[in-house]
Amino acid sequence: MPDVSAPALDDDVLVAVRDLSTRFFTEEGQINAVEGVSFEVRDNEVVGIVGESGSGKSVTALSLIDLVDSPGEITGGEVWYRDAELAEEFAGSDAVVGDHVDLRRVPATVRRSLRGSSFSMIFQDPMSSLNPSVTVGEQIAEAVEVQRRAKGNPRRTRSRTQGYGLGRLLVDAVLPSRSYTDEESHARAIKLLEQVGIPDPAERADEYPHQFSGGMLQRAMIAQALAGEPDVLIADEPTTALDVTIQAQILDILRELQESGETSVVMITHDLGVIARMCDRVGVMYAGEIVERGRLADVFDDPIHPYTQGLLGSVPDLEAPAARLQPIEGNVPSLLDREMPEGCYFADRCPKAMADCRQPVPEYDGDASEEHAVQCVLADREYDPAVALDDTDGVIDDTDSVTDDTDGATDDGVVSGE
Amino acid sequence: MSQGRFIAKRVLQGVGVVWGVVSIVFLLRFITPGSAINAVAPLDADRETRQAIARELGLNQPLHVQYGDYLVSLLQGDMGFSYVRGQEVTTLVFSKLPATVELAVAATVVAIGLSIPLGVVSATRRNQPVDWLATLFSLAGISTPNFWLGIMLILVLAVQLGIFQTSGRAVAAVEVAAAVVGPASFVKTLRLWLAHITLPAVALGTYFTALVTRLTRSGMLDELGKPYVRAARAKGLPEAVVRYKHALRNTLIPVITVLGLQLGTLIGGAVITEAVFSWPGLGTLVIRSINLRDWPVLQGSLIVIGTSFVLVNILVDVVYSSLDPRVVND
Amino acid sequence: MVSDRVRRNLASEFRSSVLAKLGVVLVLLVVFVAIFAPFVAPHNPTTQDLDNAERPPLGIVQTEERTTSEMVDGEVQTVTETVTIRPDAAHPLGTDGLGRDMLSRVIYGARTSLIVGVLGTVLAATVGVPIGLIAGYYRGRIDDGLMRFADVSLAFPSLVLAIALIGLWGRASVAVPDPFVAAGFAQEMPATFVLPGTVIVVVGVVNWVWFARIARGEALSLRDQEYVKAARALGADDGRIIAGHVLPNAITPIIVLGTVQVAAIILLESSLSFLGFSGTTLSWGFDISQGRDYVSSGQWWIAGMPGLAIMVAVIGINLIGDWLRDALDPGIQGEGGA
Amino acid sequence: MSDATSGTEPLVRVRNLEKYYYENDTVIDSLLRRDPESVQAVDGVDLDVRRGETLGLVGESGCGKSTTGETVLRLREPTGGTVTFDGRDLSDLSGEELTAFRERAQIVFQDPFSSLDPRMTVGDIVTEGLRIHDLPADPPPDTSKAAARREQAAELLDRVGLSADQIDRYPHEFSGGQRQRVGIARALALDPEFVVLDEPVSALDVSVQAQILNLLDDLQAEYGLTYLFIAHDLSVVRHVCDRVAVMYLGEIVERGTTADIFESPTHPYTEALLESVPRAEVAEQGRRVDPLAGDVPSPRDPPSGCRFRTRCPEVIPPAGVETDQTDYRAILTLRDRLARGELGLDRFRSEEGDDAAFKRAVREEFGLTGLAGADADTLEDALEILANGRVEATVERLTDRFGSVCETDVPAAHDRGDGQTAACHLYRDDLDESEPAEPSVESALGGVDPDELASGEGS
Repeated sequence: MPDVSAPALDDDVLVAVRDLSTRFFTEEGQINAVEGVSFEVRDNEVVGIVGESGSGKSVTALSLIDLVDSPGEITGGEVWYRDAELAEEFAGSDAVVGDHVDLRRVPATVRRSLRGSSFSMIFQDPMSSLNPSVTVGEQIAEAVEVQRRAKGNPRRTRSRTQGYGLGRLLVDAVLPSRSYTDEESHARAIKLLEQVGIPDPAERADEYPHQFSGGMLQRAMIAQALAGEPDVLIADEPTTALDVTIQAQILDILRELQESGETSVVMITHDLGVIARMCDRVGVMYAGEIVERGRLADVFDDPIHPYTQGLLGSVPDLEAPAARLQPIEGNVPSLLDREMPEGCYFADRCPKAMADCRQPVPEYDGDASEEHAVQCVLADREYDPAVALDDTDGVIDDTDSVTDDTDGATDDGVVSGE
Repeated sequence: MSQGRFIAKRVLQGVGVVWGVVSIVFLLRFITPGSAINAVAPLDADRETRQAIARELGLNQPLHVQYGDYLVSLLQGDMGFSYVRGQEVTTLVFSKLPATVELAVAATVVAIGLSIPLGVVSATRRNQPVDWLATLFSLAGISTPNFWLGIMLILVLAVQLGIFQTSGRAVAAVEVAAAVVGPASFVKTLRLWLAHITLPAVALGTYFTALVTRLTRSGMLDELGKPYVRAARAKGLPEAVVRYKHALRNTLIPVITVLGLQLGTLIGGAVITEAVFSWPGLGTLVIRSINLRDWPVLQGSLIVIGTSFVLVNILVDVVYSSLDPRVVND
Repeated sequence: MVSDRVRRNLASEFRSSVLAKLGVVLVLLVVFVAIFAPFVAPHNPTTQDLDNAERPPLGIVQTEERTTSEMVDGEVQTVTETVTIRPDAAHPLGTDGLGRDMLSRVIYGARTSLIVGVLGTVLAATVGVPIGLIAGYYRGRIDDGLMRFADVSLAFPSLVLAIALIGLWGRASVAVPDPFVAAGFAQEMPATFVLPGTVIVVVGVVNWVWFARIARGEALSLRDQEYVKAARALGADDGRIIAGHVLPNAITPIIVLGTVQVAAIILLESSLSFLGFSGTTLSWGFDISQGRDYVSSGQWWIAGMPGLAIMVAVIGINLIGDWLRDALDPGIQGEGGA
Repeated sequence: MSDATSGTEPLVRVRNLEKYYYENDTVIDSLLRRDPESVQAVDGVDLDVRRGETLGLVGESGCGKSTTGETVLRLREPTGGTVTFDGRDLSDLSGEELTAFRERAQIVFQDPFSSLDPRMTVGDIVTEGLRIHDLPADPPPDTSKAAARREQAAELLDRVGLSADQIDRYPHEFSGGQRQRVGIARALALDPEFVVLDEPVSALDVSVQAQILNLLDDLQAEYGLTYLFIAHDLSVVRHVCDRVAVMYLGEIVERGTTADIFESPTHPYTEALLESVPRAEVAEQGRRVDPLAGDVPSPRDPPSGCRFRTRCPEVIPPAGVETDQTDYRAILTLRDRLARGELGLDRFRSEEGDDAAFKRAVREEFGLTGLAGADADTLEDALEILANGRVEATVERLTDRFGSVCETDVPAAHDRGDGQTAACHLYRDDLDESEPAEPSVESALGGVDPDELASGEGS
């Protein structure tokens, strides 16, 4: 577990996550979806989090924007966010260091008020992330409207529902009316649609999500996320459900966004190619932990952790197809607390597992650069076959319980390709 | 397809269903033991008189001819004569229809008005007292036979407390509306109308209130778990807008559909509620026509009930298509 | 056939919901009472005891002005006296207008309702499920035709259609020998049990549509599942696919609908017998209609008790339905109705 | 990847395969005078799969590759064309013969969660084929058929990397990768020669994907299987396939050996596909990619001529048109959207409403400010006609000047050497002087200028 010293946060660090843990308390027991995760997001940078199904990458994203629903709960860690106004508001309390505020120690209403204005999020399947019976333009106008209403008084959520009583709400529930949003936010919504490259934005704004193609709808989602001019845009598998040529369009928009200088992007995906094209720094997640992180070159060119090596070895190379792939044997372990092994969770599948992999493994510094860090003993000493772990035979053992459908961990098991 | 075309399609289907209803009613007559003749002919009538009556009623012609005549007369609005009272079936049935419609509408308004807010509140305040109360009430509501509830209401409210009338229908809703002119008479007629319709409406409406409460509650819980709700919260929308403007709107779609389906249960319930409160509607007419084997009246009532069911279902489709855009602009 | 995942879901849902436990208790009670009626009922439900009529249930004392008039030497003298009628331990739920024991009648009423409910549901399912499966599996014109026919049947409210059919076909009923009495037990109980044949058939006929709709919905979605295509690739013909793959996976929602239907048919049967359309007098609805006249004179229990019995049974079955739906989550909402 | 035995008769020969779906053709629709719309999912596909070879069928979603795979096995009835398996035309087969064919050709599906019947144990799933065909015909002396099948199931499970004692477990007790192994075992049970793999690894994580790909490779070598491998992930296709066919909107646009297709692609769509794929290597960081513009058009009314023309970066301008590719495609996009009636003209009509402002607004919207010479004059006239509302006339004016061969004739499959063919007019030798214009580098906004974007209908 990375040592939690007083956070040395330099100015260009926008968000610093320290030792974040999120757990799900289900009937089958406690599931450690995210455990002791730390990473930083600097100004207009793209930070990548890569991992397979069940690694906890989506839960990390949801924890960042405080959207973990029950039975999940953020049980520990700090989320430092640089916001001069906020720091001044909570000056003097232990939640503030310089301009950075630990969001975990401020009231929940304050965290909620940051949604849309400081943090915003786009999801893997845009079709299910938009309300099917409300027009796309109206939903984007809502995002603009809530920020406009909050401008007056950011902390009090009451301001967001001024002049929008229960009566008007119920009418809205039945008739397609625009009483929550006003003309101005609709004009801005159309502007946003144009900015993300949707043709005929005025006409398309009056259409419904099911009349958009996958690529167009993801652009609309990005437009909606930009409504509040957020500092950090969290993208959870944004292009996984899209075709390659459409994916390239969306990745370009995100790249444009980051180069425009106002927004940093947290890119969460299982696709190593997308990570390579988009990210400056990357963290590799396995079984709820970041097992290796650093600059892109550190992790891709001289990975130390056997899981990272296995991951890179499993990806077929488009330009130089190898005769045979080197897969990682076995299955991802269940994250059930009572079944989690001691020490490194990858030991059972690791070809270079040693006896002292059974004790808790601290995060060592990698040698590729000062940002390169690895949670593996191999960063500290060479592999010594004499002390190899005995039961790491290569046979795929079938006894452990299935990981894909661990209900609770919200990392959806199957990544749909088509 | 535009909304107009969707409704046109539903109307065409409705016409098909009405034609089906009419045909089945026509066929029912042929699977009844002891056909219409002995309902009309005096008991000791000999063969010739029975033959004469058969000829007069046109029963001896081949089936398809009878069917043809039956349809033609139907289109002219003539559904034959009541065996018992010799009265025009059409006028008889349509004179009784308003009472049943009034009762059904009153019950539905009570049901929807109460149950949707109750369902929403119990979904948003899950496992709190209001949720437990709503769940128990709605469970009892759908498990109570409405005629028994009617009798118990009569016992408690009418016999013991003497507030309401237990039978008959003093004044029609339309008269109440007409009486609006003079304030004094309006209050009196309104009170008279309420005194009569409240008990039957509550007895009939309880099952529906309970059913819609359960539907709204489970629908709301279902919608609140969907990804678009989480995405709405992620853009900073206040909880009230997320719940009512987004989640509730999508909850109403399946609720409306089921209401359309459960319409039959409502009309069935009205029939038996009328029997308990001797409410002069179509239901009482149906029961009397069966007991007296007055076949044309029963036939006319079934046709009117079936057709009104189809009309109301088309209305439900119109509401449905304005709520769910996917149905209309594909 | 029932995979252990289904058992596991049912068990975990059962443990966590008190309503599920209540449901199981109630239904077991009603089923037990229905089967072993001859042993459980204190008296023969049909024997009349006129001088013991209208006795209140335990704990309720009934005071009544009785006016008796008699000929005293040529003139008619009317004497009004207040008579108090005490409950009698032999009749815990009191007696009806003809002095018959209410508790025994309620117990035997359970037998009628359950049999009509279950047989009616089974009949509706055997008619509706195959039609729905075929309509959903083959789609196109077959589906169109069958579903328009279903719409037509829906257009007739089941109660109205039922009373029309019963009115036309008559109230034939079948006297079924009571196995226990025939085997020599509880000789004082009625030897045969009257089964309302027409009602069961009619109730089944009017409710087939709900099963057809559910089966069609399932078949429509299951038909495109990849394991169905795989079976076709293995050479399986439509019959084997529908029976071997579509039906087993459609069973769960059909069973949940089944519980809803049993509850709905019990309500329907009691309505029919209340209106006098049932082939048997040993029925809750019939007792309620008998007790109706006594309500105005405050004797509520004659109509009250059978009504409570109906509620207990139907609440229990609905709770079981909820438990199955929550555990197996078949996603059907609000289908089925009286 | 075994080397394909070329020259012999291909195991599977598909000629001019078509599969159309008809929508809204119920009785009610015919009453409403709505002619059934046909969706041409597969429109004239030719394929050859040689014995022991792996033929890749690649394309984006909606291109009809899965429909092709299923229609080849007659899991769907083809609307036209022929499928010949080992010399026999499948459309002649019916009843017994068709069932017999099933033993020789099988399929493995994509989604681990819907390809196995949740109600059946793994053992029953694997042996269902044997039960249908009443195999093994002559079980060993003292064992019943059922026991023999159970034994065979155990062997198959072992062969695909699962342990035999899981035979009585249910699918939900297995991970995604393990379920795909059961699907493969089921396909092998009848000892087929030809297996259609419909996106077998797309739903799996990378590490599990590698395990399955290795398994498929071993099985092909051991049983001499012939694969039709359907996928959208190009790096997987490169690793697995001997030859590849690239599909776009129901048609095959290019085919050839894997090396030719990946190293020297000839069809503009294949080039764009290969360029868009993000490589899992450091060199990928910041690589400038100009993605294809617009969306895949809806198969309900595909573009005329070459279906790729609405997104193609190398549309062939007619003789005498000098504008560069960007402006040229902007003109075509303007013309297409006018022809489809998708362009709302009133937003170009400003308050003072004079035609000059209208024309300027249209030019800005489509980025057509930099034209010169005859092209500029034609555009000027066309906009003039448009200004006074005659849309058809504008479309005609633009078409007869700028109409491209790509929109008039359907491209034939031109042979590019040793079996590589590309359905593209660039390779027609009868087009004399039209040099394929150099594709210009798209603008920084990732080639997404609103003006040159053809808005396909929501697919």
